Amino acid sequence: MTVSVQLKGAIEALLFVSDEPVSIARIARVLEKDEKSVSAALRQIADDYVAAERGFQLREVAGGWRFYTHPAHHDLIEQYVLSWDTRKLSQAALEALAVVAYHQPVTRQGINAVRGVNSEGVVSSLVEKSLVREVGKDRSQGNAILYGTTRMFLEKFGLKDLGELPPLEEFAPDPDVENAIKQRLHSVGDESATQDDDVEEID
Amino acid sequence: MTVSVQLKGAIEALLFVSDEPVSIARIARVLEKDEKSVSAALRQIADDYVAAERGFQLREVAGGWRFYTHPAHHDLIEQYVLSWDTRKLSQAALEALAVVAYHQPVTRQGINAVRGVNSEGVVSSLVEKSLVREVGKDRSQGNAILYGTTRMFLEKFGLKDLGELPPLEEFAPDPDVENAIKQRLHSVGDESATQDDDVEEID
Amino acid sequence: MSYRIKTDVFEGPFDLLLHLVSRQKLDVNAISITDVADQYLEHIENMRELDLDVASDFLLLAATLLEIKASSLLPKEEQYFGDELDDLSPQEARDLLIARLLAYKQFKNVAAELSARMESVGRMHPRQAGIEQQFLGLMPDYLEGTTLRGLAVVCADLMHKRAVFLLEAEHVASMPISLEKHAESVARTLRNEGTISFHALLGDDPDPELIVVTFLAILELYKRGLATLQQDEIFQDIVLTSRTPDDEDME
Repeated sequence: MTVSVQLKGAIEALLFVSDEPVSIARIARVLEKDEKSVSAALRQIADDYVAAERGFQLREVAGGWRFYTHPAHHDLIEQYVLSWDTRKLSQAALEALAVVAYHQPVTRQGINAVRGVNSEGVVSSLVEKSLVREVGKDRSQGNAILYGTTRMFLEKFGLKDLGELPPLEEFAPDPDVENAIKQRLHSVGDESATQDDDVEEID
Repeated sequence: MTVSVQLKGAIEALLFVSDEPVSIARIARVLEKDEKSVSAALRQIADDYVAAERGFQLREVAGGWRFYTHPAHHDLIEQYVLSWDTRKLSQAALEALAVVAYHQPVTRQGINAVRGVNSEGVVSSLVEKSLVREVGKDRSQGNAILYGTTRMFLEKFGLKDLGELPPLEEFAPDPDVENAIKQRLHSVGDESATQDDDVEEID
Repeated sequence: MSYRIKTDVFEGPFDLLLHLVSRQKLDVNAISITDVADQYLEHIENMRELDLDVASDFLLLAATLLEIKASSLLPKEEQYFGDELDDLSPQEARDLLIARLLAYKQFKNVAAELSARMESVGRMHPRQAGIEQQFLGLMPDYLEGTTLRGLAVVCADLMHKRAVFLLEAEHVASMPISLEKHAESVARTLRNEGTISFHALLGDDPDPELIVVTFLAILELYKRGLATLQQDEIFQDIVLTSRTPDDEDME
């Protein structure tokens, strides 16, 4: 599909002044073009930059397209601009975020259950960082608030949509770990099954 | 003069995240290059965009170099900007704005203290929207930036000056609520005081 | 005011339990609270100076272990919940714990992947320079619908919240609830009532300090053989039942 230089230029100009990903539908509407040609143009623009080894790139993320600098220049930019976005998430926040991402919509209770620890503070901080938001209430659980991920989450993690999350199955503990946990929690336990009578003994 | 693709990329990345013209001297300093090669690279980049009929350009203006959208697309951009939804301020942004309005000049730390949560992102977004600006530094707090409201803020609310803000006392919490809190705290104190007698009983 | 437990090392009881399991065999059925405490304290010593947050983690672990232990102890006590209560056998309790540890490990793994992703995406900086001066006038009015009075109300509300927070914080700092006194008061209530739930002990709208100290108190009573504990599911209410200690159980 040939794409006119004019169309590419127009799309570039629009994206240039946008501070969030812009959907193909939106661009098509503003330009009065069909989505197919817009989509083709976007891909060509992205390819142009790669071919010319530009310092910036066009990426599809969170349901739209947005300009980003090339990762090769990260160190440079980090010393040049004072950014507050580069703080890492804590391990606790990452765990809670992972539970929300894969189990959404999920209540705080649901997050707690997986992590085995109260996640209230962590969830609040994720909401404050706009990575997680309230998406509804669970009527069956006394109207507990249900949480889901935001568009900002998709952006920060470079996902086009939630379907791009790596499948959870891939992260199941490998059989060695599983066996180790089973054995170490079990082996003595099996023995102690016979000790049921003197459980009181231990304190 | 031949200019390396790497140097061009680095300059592009730097300018990409800047919203004001950047001087050749500054770029040279950040990249640890001599001004002559930086200048040559800038010109080449600008020429690249013209040759490829990109939707943006690199222009030298007073004070340095900056990215601009190509004037050919300005009607389109106007239309596009007009089509933006009125994005209302988030509750978090509104809170931070209220704190700045009434407590200015105030540091980020001060805003955090009143809101009880981290307000970094929110303050940055208010600065971006020209509702809040840096008004100085607090020497007693390690030169923390002090924030105040902008002229645009006054204009939006039709205020001549900050003295015209409605006095906060009008909105002070209901005295009943305050009494209830005091009482509750008081009674907890009493309770533990009466228990002083049987400290020895346990242990 | 939120109460948050976080340490540099462990992110809760499952994390800690995983760590302990990775080092040695753990007999869940015959869990020894004191043994785990010893191991944990040893770990803390090796780590750095004692940190309240870290100590809290131990409490959470103790709670998890107690839940399992209680489920193996309680069936011998009177079954006031009747037949509906589907008590877990020690074997089932172990299986449940293993399943939950494995599920937790899975999320710990995926969290690491997400972290790596976030870091690599973080190396690309989005353009947010915004529009040129000439278009600024066309920008939407972000303050549309916001009134000056609205702004004042927001600010007054915040200051009120802060005042309440400071009052409470002051109270916590100046008059901490003593564990001994509180444990005694819980013991007295329990003697009178026979059976009482953790939530009933806390009353309406308890502050975090009261929750923590009450929890410590019931652990203390359990340890002294003055109460038995039952919790059907993690995060569910804990039921305390008064127990007359045998002589040998007493100090």
